Amino acid sequence: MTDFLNFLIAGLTRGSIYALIALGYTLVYGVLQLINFAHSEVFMSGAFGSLIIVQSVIGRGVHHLPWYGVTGVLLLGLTSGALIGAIVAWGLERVAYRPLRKRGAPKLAFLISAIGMSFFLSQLAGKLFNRFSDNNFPTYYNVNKHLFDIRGVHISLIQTIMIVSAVVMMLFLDTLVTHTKLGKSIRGVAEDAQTAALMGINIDKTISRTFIIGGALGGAAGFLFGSAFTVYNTMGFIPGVKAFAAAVLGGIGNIRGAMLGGLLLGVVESLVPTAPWVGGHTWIGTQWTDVVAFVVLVLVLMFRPTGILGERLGRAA
Amino acid sequence: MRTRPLAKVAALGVVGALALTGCGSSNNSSKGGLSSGGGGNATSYTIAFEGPLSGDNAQLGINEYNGAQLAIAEANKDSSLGFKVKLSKSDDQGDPAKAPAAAASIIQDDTVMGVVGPSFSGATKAVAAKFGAAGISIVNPSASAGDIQTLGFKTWHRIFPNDNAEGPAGADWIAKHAKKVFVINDLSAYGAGVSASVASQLKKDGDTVITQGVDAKTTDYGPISQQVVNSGAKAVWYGGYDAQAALFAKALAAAGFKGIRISGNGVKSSVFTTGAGAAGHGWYFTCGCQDATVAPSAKSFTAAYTAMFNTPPSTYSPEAYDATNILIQAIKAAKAAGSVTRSTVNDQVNKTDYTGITGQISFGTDGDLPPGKGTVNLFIDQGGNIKSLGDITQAK
Amino acid sequence: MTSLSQSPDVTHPPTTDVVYDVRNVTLKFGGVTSLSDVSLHMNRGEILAVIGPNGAGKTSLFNSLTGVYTPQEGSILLAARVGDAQTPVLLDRKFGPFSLERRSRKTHEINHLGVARTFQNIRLFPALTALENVKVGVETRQTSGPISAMLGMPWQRREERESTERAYELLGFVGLTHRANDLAGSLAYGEQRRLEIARALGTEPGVILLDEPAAGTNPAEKRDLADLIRKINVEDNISVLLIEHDMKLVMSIAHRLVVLNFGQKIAEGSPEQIQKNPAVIAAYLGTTDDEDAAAEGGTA
Amino acid sequence: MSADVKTNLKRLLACLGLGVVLALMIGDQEGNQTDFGFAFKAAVFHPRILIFLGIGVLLYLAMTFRPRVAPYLTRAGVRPLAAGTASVVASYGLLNWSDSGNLTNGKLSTLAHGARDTSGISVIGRLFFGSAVPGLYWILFVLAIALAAAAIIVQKSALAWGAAGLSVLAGVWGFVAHEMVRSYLHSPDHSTGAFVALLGYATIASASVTVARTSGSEAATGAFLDRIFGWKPGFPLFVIGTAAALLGTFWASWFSPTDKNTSVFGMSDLFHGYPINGLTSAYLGWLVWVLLVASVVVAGAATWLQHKLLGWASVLVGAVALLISLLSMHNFSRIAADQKFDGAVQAWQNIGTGAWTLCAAFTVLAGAGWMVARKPVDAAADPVSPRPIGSDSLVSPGKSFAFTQAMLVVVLAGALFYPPTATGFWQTVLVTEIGTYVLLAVGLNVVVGWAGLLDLGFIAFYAIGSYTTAYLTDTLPVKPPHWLHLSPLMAIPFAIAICLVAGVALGFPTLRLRGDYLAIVTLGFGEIIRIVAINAKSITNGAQGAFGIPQPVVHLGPLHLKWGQDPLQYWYLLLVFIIVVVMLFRRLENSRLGRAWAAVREDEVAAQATGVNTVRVKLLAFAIGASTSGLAGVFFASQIGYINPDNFVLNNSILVVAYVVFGGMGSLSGAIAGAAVLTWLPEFLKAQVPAEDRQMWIGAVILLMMIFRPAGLLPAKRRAAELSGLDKVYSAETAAVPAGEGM
Repeated sequence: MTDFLNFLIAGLTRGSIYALIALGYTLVYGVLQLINFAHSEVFMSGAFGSLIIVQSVIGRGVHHLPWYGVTGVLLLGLTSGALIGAIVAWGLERVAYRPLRKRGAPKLAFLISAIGMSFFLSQLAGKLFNRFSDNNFPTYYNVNKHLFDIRGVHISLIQTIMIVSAVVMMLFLDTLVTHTKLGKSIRGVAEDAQTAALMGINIDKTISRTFIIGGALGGAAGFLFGSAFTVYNTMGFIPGVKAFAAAVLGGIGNIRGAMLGGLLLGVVESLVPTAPWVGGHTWIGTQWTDVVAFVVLVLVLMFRPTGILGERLGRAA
Repeated sequence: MRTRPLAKVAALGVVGALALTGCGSSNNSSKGGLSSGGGGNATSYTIAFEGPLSGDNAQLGINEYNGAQLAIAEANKDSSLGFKVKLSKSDDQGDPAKAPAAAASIIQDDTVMGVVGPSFSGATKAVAAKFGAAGISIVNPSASAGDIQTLGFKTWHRIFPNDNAEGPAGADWIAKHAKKVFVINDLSAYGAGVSASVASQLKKDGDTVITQGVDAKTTDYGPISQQVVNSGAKAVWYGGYDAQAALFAKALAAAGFKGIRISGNGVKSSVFTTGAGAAGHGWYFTCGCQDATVAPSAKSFTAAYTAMFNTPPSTYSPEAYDATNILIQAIKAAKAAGSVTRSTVNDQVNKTDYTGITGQISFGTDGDLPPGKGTVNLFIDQGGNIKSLGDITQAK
Repeated sequence: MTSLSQSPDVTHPPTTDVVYDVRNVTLKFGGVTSLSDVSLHMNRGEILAVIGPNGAGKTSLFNSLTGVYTPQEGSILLAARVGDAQTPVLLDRKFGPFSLERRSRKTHEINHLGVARTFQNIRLFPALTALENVKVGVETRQTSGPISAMLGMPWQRREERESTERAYELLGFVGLTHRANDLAGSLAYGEQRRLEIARALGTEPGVILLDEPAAGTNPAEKRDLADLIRKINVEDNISVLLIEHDMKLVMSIAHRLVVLNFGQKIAEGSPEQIQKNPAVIAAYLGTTDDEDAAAEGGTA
Repeated sequence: MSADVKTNLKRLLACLGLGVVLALMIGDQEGNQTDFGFAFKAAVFHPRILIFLGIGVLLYLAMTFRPRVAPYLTRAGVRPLAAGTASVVASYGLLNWSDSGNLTNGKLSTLAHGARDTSGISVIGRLFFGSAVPGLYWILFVLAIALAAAAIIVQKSALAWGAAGLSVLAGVWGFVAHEMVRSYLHSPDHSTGAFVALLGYATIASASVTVARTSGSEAATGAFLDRIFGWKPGFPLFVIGTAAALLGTFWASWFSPTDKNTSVFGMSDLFHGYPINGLTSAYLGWLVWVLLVASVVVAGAATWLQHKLLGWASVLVGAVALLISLLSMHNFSRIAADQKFDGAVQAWQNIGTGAWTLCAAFTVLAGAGWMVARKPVDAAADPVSPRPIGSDSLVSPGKSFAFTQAMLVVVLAGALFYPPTATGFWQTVLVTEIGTYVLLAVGLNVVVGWAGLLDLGFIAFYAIGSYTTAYLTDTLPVKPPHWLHLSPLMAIPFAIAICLVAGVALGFPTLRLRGDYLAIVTLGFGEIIRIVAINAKSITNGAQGAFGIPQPVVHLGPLHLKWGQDPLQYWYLLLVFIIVVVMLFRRLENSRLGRAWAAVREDEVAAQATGVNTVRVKLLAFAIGASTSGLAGVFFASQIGYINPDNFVLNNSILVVAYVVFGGMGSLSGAIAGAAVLTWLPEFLKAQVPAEDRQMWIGAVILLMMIFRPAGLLPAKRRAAELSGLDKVYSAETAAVPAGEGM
């Protein structure tokens, strides 16, 4: 049981990152019915942006901050990551999506322009930043400090931070979409862009703002990811693919579905290959992690072709 | 009797063509002319580097290219050499499918006398036969697969102990300290290869071995670390490269693993020590190379490298430096023996007996270090510095 | 163990002159009932019109008849062409005595049984030419496979030629020969309607389902359309099931009418009978004759 | 008015932003570990940023004043002028002018720097390279285009004639100067710079002549081309072929570029006294001239008179001339190889550009005849015959059709006879990168372009094909039964069959999923295959891969072919594969299945209602696409001899999709062009930008392409009609999933 809980927590940590990124995919899919392939680069930009901003504000030499310092770093990191992510996502929409929308390009053209943008951004970041061999957040605080340690079940500081901030941001987004005017227009565009336009909703603005919101979440996720692990120019690719899978798993276009899909995928990746309940590290083996993840995805889609919670932004659950 | 124009011209040969260019510029002023590169007495030869200079593994290629650049720069400062050396680079992205094109661009350049690289075993297997057909000597600084020497490549050489030598040595050492070992590899050709030889030797030594793989693109090593802790293993071996190992080290520390942590040559670098920070302290590394803090030549190498590239030498930089120097020495020897062609250079490389910063190097008939040559040393990350513990068979 | 039963769940007496025999069909979407206990039959050779106000379930009925939707209850039997045995549209996967799951025959299977249809909002293949649109229909009855196509086998060439000839015939039949090589998307609205009918005819149907064929056409085009429907019915001996809002058109060509309201059948009979039926007048004729039927059907 | 100011301000800011991005993109690898922000400082605070901001401002001005310039832009001559300018700039700035290993790079600036002081080169050449006026060639170029532009603006024919003269002068001078360097350096030279510059200048000259002859009228380049190619079908090919033939015989070298640049005139002397056979001896002596004159005359007569029989005669003469040429070339090059002449070890080596150019010319001349011979009777007389609406020929088979045919012939001649004149590097790239991916893109085009299914795991079938080959050639740990020991080419049917099965196996459970769901599932499938290849060590040898896959051999009666290390051999094998696949697929596209694919892609519900079995049709698309990929896999495995799971990463799957869309979805020529351009580009960029930056530039190119030409490089005519993409309203039938559909 202890093992099980420990793996579960590890899975939830991983899953909350997936969920945060998946939200960006889902939001954009909701309004445009397109996979935003460059979203992983928004995530990466958030990580680099927050790394540079936090370091230049706080400096590299500082270690072991007191609790209020930690809070400060967190807030600064999250906001700067979100800010950079939002800016990049906004630019992305302006450059890689809007011109195509205006030309009525086929759906795949969007995918490819996003892929082009993704190559471009990740390699530009590589050119500009990847020579920082030390692309890690300085140890402002011991991220791995065990916050709780109950009979062998332990939750570290960074796990707490990741799960809590992910949940908070998801709740925030859910409220935003269901209860605000902006949320209403997003849902309106998602349901039927033409009707929404007739109702006086500015489609361009709504799409732009959707990107900004998704970008902010992705950027914040970038900071969390970067401070937990590391920062590099292609860091977005794998989490991006997984988050895309998570969004589909939960029902793409569905906000709660993205949250559910992300967490579920993280937990599956952590639990199934390691299988703590059979006490065996040799059950499936971690080398099959990705296979397990994709097989679960295929199985779910075979029985629920539109994901666990179904499609449609705003029609959650 | 009529002359036979074809035979006449044929007699000129390739060397003649080179000489023609040389002649053309001999009456030129010093300010330029087409053949200034090769004009006058200062003949110039090219050594080519093939490795990943872009893509996911570019850092490794850049480490090696820098090492080679340093060797070239030092050689060109040495006026006693009697010729100049140029370094050309060819990017194969570490991808066997892209290697043939990279190799072709090297082969078609007549001035290339030897190749440093390819960095990866896969790329090496894809192109070594091509280089062999062209007669160009290959000196391999980092392709460590244990089977390359058996594949019959004519001009291939390797300057460090391969996975089959390094792995078992590490395994024997681990077996002295732990009876249950967790062996993790990164599913790359290198990581999987060296881990497999570690695991099989451990089993021979009577240890319980748990093998798992974690894709090299993973960043979250939480679950696998948890698994290591849960398994009750007393030691963990990681087969893979430095950046991932640093992430793993951090996750392992977070999960509270207290046993022995050890890895191979791919991890022994500043990328690991800075990336892992405190979590990396106490990690062991096996490496078929000398201790850079003891050998004086290695010390000056580190200093020169840092000065030139503004970053300390990293994984495989010293090996590339040595490989380049071996080729330069071979060209020198070939020149002394009469003619510098691809085949004479290769002959000289075969005869190499060279003491470099990674050790004393000579080649067996299969191109690998002769059996018994090349000691595997044990290193440790001591407070962020990599320190040698000496020959692994003697180490505690 | 699991088997697809070929027999209907409710046994019917064989009726040879009936094309569609629909019994007690109920179709629900989540909580919304789209069709409720609808029964109707369609005789061979007749023009049967289904009318009803918006949201009455007309298109849902069409979609149930063609296998797009699977009604939860009831049965649908089909014998589209002359001499066909009655075939159930709805199948139940049975496990012993238990009915596990109900599914409809696939749309294309039903089409192969001799049912062709058009759509309320025209659904052509806009990037194919008019000719190719019809050929797609014609060719669903052909047999040559991809390999013979790649190798250009003689029988494949013959089939290709036949489909072209047949498609030209059909285009001539609906009066579109001159637009044969124009992209379907570039045709005028009325032309697109006719092309859709030609495409449907290409599949050699015994019954054709027309979903509001007159929507958005002008009076002259309506007249042509009425002629065309009659021609299909008489010359080709094809039964026609028609959804239409234009009462004048319906009354002038339909042999019989079925009236739906709120998913229920409220009346059935000849045009004269329907016009006099008080329930119909109350529910439908008195209210509206709205052309805009966008909300009808599936989204209800 | 304020809104206007706001738009302008926005535009200016965007342009300046673009300038900053350019500044970040161009330059050294920046960034330093200890000093954060170094990268930005180096890129942004350095004075050079002013240049990039200046570019931004220029762009802003261009956009703002576009309406005023626009009327001039439609004038006659503008487009060819732009095209010519672009090619000259590319030639001067990017292309190689020499392959000499003694130069740090072969670009014009480097060459000119050395050549202008080299006394061994005649003063005429040195002048061009700038011995008197540094950078003279740039000055000439700027003058020429300035004159041409002025002529277009003020419509003075004198200026136009001046521009034409100047560009002819600059082009020819450059060409001659390059020839001088080439003969001086005496090293193998495969550079294309001088030739491209000549072509560019020719285009500028023709633009100027057009200006001089017309007065300000609107130009419609497309119509103009149609008129030229439709006037007398095949005639332009005759002109091209004749020019190539003259170039090949009178200018280019025929033999042994290193040691003796022998033109065709010297060949007879060179081989005198050697055991060349009678045909070759006749060929080198006089036959070549006879063949040349005969094929030119017959083709000219056929195309001028549009005589069908003459057309067939021209095909025959061209083919015979080609055959004789190839036989003779083989003979004399084998003799030379026997003599170890210039390092040659086998036949076909050391043959110069001239002989190959002549071969290409014969092909083009035969093609001209073929166009005449196969000209449709008279389309107008037969109104009932359907016109094929293939990907490339929507419009009537008149003018554009002639253009397409002519292009086809030229491309074929180029594909056959250009590669032997290229460097070993480019030959290898052509085989390992371009050709292989062209085959993959053609296969994926079936799935993505025709059936409209997004497949992000296409590379999995490539892997399956490769591993099947490895298995059947006994290079995997798991051994095939003895009787199944095959040579690689024999593995093709097996690989195709297995990929068909795999395609169906992937498709069957997943095809009920729509677009993006299918995308992620196929992506997952691709990853699963790769991971299985890594982890199933006892079957696939894991990450170490399979080594020693033998090279293809063919033993067919008296025919014994064995492939070795030479990339050219593989190129011709691959070319056969590509041509066969393309021909089969072209038929398929216009067949019943091709139309069914289009129907499913356009409107699945309507297709079902029309009786199309959509599942079967989609499965066929998957299976056919997969088997093409499997074929590519067989080729790849036996060509490279070594495979490991690294070859089959997700990124490659994504790239193939990008190739197809970049080229133009649903268009065979588009898929080929897209794959060719995007696999050529990174290799070309090797010489232009730092290796690390290549992918960034490719990303930018893809992005720009999609922004400005979303339908792709050579869009399918069928697809072009769908450009209303997003506005398509999905009706209730697709959107709503009824309660009973949950399964």
